[in-house]
Amino acid sequence: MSTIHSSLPIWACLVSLFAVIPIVLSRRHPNLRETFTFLAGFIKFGLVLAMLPIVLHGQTIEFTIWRILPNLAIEFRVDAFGMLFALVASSLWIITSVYSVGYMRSLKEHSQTRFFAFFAIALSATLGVAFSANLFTLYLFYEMLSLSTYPLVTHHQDKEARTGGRTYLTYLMGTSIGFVLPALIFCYIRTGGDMDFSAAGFLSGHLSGTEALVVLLLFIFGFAKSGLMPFHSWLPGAMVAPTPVSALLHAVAVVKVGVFCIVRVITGVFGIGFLQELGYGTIIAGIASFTVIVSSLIALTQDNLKRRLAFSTIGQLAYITLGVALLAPKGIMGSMMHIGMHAFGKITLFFCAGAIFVATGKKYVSEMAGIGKRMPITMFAFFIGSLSVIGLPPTGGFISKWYLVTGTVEADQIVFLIVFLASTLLNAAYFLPIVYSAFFKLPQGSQTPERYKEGPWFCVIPLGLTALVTLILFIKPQVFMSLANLANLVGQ
Amino acid sequence: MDPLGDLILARFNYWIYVVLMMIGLYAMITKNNLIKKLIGMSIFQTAIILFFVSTGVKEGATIPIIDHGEDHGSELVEAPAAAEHVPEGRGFDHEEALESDAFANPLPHVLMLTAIVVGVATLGVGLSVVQKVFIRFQTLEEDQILENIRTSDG
Amino acid sequence: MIWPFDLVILLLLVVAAVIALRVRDLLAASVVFGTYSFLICLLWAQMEAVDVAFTEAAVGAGVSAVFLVATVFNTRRNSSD
Amino acid sequence: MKALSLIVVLFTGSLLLSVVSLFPVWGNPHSPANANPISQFYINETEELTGVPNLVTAVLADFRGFDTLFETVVIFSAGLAVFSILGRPKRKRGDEKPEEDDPSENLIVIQTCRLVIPIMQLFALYVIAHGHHSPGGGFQGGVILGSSFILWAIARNLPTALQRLSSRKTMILACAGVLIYAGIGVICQALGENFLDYHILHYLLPATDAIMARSHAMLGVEIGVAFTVSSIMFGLYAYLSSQGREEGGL
Amino acid sequence: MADQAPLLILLFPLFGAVTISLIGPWKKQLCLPVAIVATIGSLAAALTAFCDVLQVGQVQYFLGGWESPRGIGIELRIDHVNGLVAIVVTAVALITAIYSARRVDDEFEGKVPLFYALFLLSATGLIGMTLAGDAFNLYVLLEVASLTGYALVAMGKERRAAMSAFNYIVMGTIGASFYLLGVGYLYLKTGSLNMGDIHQIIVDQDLRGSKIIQVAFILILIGVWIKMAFFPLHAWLPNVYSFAPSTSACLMAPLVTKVAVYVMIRMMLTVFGPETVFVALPWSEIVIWLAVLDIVVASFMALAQKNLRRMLSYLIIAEVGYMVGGAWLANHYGMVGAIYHIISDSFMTLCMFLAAGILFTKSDALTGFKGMFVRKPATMMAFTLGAFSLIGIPPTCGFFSKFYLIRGGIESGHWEFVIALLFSSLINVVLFFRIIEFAYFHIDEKGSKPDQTEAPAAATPITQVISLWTAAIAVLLIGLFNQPIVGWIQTTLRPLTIVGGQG
Repeated sequence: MSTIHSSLPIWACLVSLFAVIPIVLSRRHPNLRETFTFLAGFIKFGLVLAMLPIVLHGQTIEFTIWRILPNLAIEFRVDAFGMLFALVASSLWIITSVYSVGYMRSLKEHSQTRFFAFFAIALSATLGVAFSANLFTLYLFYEMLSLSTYPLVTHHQDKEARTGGRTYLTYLMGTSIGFVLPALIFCYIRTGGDMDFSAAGFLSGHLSGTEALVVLLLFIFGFAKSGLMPFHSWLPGAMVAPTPVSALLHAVAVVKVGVFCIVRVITGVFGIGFLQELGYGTIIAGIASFTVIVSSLIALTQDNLKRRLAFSTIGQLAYITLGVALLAPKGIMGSMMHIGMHAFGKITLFFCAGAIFVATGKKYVSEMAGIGKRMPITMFAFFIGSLSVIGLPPTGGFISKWYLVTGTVEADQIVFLIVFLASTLLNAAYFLPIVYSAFFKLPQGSQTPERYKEGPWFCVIPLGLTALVTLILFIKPQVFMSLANLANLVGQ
Repeated sequence: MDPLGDLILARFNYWIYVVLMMIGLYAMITKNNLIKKLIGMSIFQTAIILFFVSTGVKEGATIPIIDHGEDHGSELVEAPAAAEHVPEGRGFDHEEALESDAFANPLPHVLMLTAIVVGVATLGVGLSVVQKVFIRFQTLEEDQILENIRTSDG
Repeated sequence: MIWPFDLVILLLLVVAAVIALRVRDLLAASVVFGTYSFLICLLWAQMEAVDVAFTEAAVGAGVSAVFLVATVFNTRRNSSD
Repeated sequence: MKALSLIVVLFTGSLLLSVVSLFPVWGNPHSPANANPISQFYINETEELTGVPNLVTAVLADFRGFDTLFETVVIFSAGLAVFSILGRPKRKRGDEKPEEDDPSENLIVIQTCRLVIPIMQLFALYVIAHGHHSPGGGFQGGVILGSSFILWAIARNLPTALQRLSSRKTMILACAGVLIYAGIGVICQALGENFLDYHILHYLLPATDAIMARSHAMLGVEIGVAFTVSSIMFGLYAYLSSQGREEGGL
Repeated sequence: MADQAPLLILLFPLFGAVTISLIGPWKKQLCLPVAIVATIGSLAAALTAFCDVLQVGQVQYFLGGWESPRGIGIELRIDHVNGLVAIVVTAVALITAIYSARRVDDEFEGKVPLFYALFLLSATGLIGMTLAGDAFNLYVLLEVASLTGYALVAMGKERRAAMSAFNYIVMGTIGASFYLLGVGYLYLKTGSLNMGDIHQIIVDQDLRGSKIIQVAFILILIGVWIKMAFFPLHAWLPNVYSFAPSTSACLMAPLVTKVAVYVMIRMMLTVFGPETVFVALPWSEIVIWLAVLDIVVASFMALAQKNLRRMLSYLIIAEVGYMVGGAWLANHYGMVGAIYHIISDSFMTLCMFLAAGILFTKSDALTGFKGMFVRKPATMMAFTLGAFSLIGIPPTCGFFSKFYLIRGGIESGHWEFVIALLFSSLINVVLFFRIIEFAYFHIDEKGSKPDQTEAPAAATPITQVISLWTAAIAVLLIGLFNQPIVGWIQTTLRPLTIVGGQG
């Protein structure tokens, strides 16, 4: 397959970074400021779309920014998988910013300028991760993302936010410096600087068995954004953030970046073949499935809606890791698609949670009986989102889950098939009751259903949109599927 | 000469220099009075100077000033003679003495001139700081000063 | 013949150093330090290091001692050790 | 604490003593230090190259002139250091009048000083000037010169001496010394040679060849050194004896 | 004039100092311009000299033209490494001079000319230490730097400044004397003072095994370790840097320890030679363990501090551990990392101390950081950048020095060193995010409006902002351009047979 050299990716990455300047400058005029945000968002999305056809033709776009170390450069390469992720992230950014405008304004949040500025920075970091061509570049943007999301997580700047922020940084920085950095340098020494992701895996043949195992574990746990247990508890901790941020964290940027990195590590750093001959796939799969089950069980016990969503996210992320760890084409395809599918499903759910909070100020599941009468659109969207996360038709979640399951069969590891099915049941168990009680129960105390009152339109439109997309993705998953397919073909 | 004598007497300067240095160092570390510390410092430095100068000494050589009284040649004749004075068993070989054996090695002297001046400069600065400390704390005893600081800073 | 002289001075040096550090009267200490410098200056004169001896006589035995005395006058004369 | 430091000291001492037995015997003319071509060179060639019989002066002011320059700078910075540490706002001009009839003043002492000081200063100048041929040079002479003022300050009182050589004059003289020394070096540079390469100076000095140029230049730098050393020595005394008040004194 | 450049690096500040002390008492307002001109000239000369080095490899400047026989005169010797270090020293001096503009008046009222003179002389000494090619000349310059340093510290208004200055004098003199003694032992055995010459003699006469040489090496090491405050000889440093006037601290804290480290490396490489240090002597294990100990202990101490500058001082000690450890790894990349860290750490420390000076004029208790992002955003951003560099976040220079050091550690199999490095960077994360939290939170208590977040810097003199940001940007650039820098360092290191993997 051929490669094209073009500066498109770097622009796609930087546009939101540059957007920071006008955003800060226009801090006194909120409308103007938001306009800049949307402008940047659309330009970004446009640039990504512009690259889509090229990638679909099986070509990759490369661009070298800076030769930073001996035969190692900060370098961008847009391949199918990166494209998939970039597509999800950049499209969801627009929707999220629409949503956050409504959310922040209706709650009269303070220092919104800072919020939007760092939001933009976080996005460019995300695209940087998506497009990075080698492990070093990946690490660079990974750190950038951790740091730029810190002010978002601690946006409220109160005690709760501080503790949340502490856990957030302790986990993310701690793991990335403590685990990833040494592994990175070790790889650099062993390969003499060649760190470009390749289907064969640039580490294959450079490491002995035990070394490979150590490095692999360092990476898997080092990219703690993926929320693998036992390095998951930053995610519930980060729940103190305003809902748009949680949406961004869970659906768009952070956690997805984590799993993205892990998929990269498995497919690009070690390479399927290398891992297969080492036979370490099952180890990771074991860790992942443990996470899946435990997190789902915890989610059952959570009353705070956002925390419940958080734990469900942890489980879903573990799906993705698990799927890749199967080292079977179908499974990998499933994982890649699941990044996209889950993104839309989960962001819908978060938007709904936020909308409920904005409209009613309710945070806890137990309070939400009968709320469906009050805000039907929101709750219907919630229903769709939960279907997608559970993995039932007619939603996109079903497709990716299907591939994951077939992956287990392909790798004939029935154990993990059971894991998937069990967790599906659990998902249903902690989502559907919410929907049921929302529509078919009366709020405690009052006999009459509350009267119709939706959240602000700025909130409702986005969640409707994402819910719609989730449905569409069931009928037309072609884009994701073909991208994942491409990425997979390269993998073979 | 017996080995002990060879070890002690033949290198007596070096022994003494080590002793002086230990005295000075010990004083610098343990003395409680700041001025005493500085005196110890000076002794420490002079010990090192002693060491340097000792490296430049030549048995039976004269001061490193070329005398104009007689012409240079006579020095040449005299120099070996000077070197002959060396008592037996002084422990170094008597190959033909060079002309330069007539004069002490000037280089260590030069270096030590510098070292002495540096020493007095350091002493001066040290003493001025001591006076500053006295102005601030009204004492020169280290333990009292530290006590004072501890009490004032809580 | 020169050897005894040499040894004597060296031993005296040690004695002088110890005294300078032992006496509790700082003024006395300064003076003894001057003596010490003068002894070492003799030693150097004997080692054919005339310039060094000269400098030591002027700087060590002279100025340093004066500086010490000046400081002692401006501070305390007695020391705890 | 004491025990620990004793251990440290003893350790150092034993470290140093451990190799004493390996030292060349004291006074061995063929020890590496003495037999090294460099010291041989100094002894054998100096006079031909510089025309200065006092090897120490020659090496000090010419071969290792750079050391000596910074040695002067050390003195200079020591002076600056003491002024900056002890210096405090001066009192008004009027107060600096010397109390002529100070009962504490002893006539005999004063008269003796009147006698001695000129001789000291004369001797100091001799030491500086004759450093080429006899022991001595800028430092020794400078110190003596400075101590002559110190003597005056001790005999009378500080303000009287400060009238002769105020702290500001001290500063100027010290700077002048460094400037003379470094200036000679810079002149050599200006004439196209390396810093402190005196021989080139015979273009400037009338009736001298390269060798004599070196000799004269050395005299020049010695004088520079003397300036700095003498003034700073007195300045140090002035500040140390009065805690920077520049009055009263011992 | 280019061939005179090596000397001019020294002469500019020297003459600047003399000029200032001449005209200072009469024209106070001329002091700063003179100081800045002198440092600029020095920097220019350093750059010129470095360009020469790039062409010819190594520049030697023979004072008084005494070129042969070798070691008869004094020589300045510039290779790629100390060319870079000289540039760093002059640059730091320049930045600090700019920073000092609006500060000196209240920090040293009545003594401004003296301060600038001492400042320049101190710079002269430090530059000379990096350039000197003669062991004894290095001692003299070391004393110049030390004496001026004592004064710069003792000028502090803090009550305890005087006492810490006194301890500094005692420790500093012990260190310098030990160095001198080591030089004396070298002279006793080799009869020469010229660094290159000594090395030649050691190699020719095969004195590597000689106990006298080993003792000389130990003495010199102890001397420079005291000067660089290497564990366990570090006790003097924290007091000195936390009680010194901020302007003095800004000059000394970045430079003194680093220059001492460079002197150690110079001694290891060009005087004793790696074949002596790493092959003939069995100490590298011990030294590396000392370095590990240093890093760990210093990091913990830093964690315990409540004042900013004190905390930074302990960080400096930890960084010294990095460099010593890296240099002793007996590995090419370890050495590269150590030298590169000299450069990067100078600017990091400078950045931090400048920020500390701007943020706090009186007490620098960490609690004073509350809401600092609102009050001085520009300064805090620069501070954060420096903090990131100390933590080691790409692409700041701190990351790359860690990168090379860790690489050296892994290649030479010294995992304890690698772990210590990572540990200390984790500690730094804690340290600095604790501060950043302080500075970032505690806004809501005051119920501040959103737009207050972008309040302008509260009356920080422009000169200080400029100097601070120059340092901060330097931190970034050194990181981005680490390739050429490391390349230059390697051109000097390659010919030397440092045991581990050749770059």
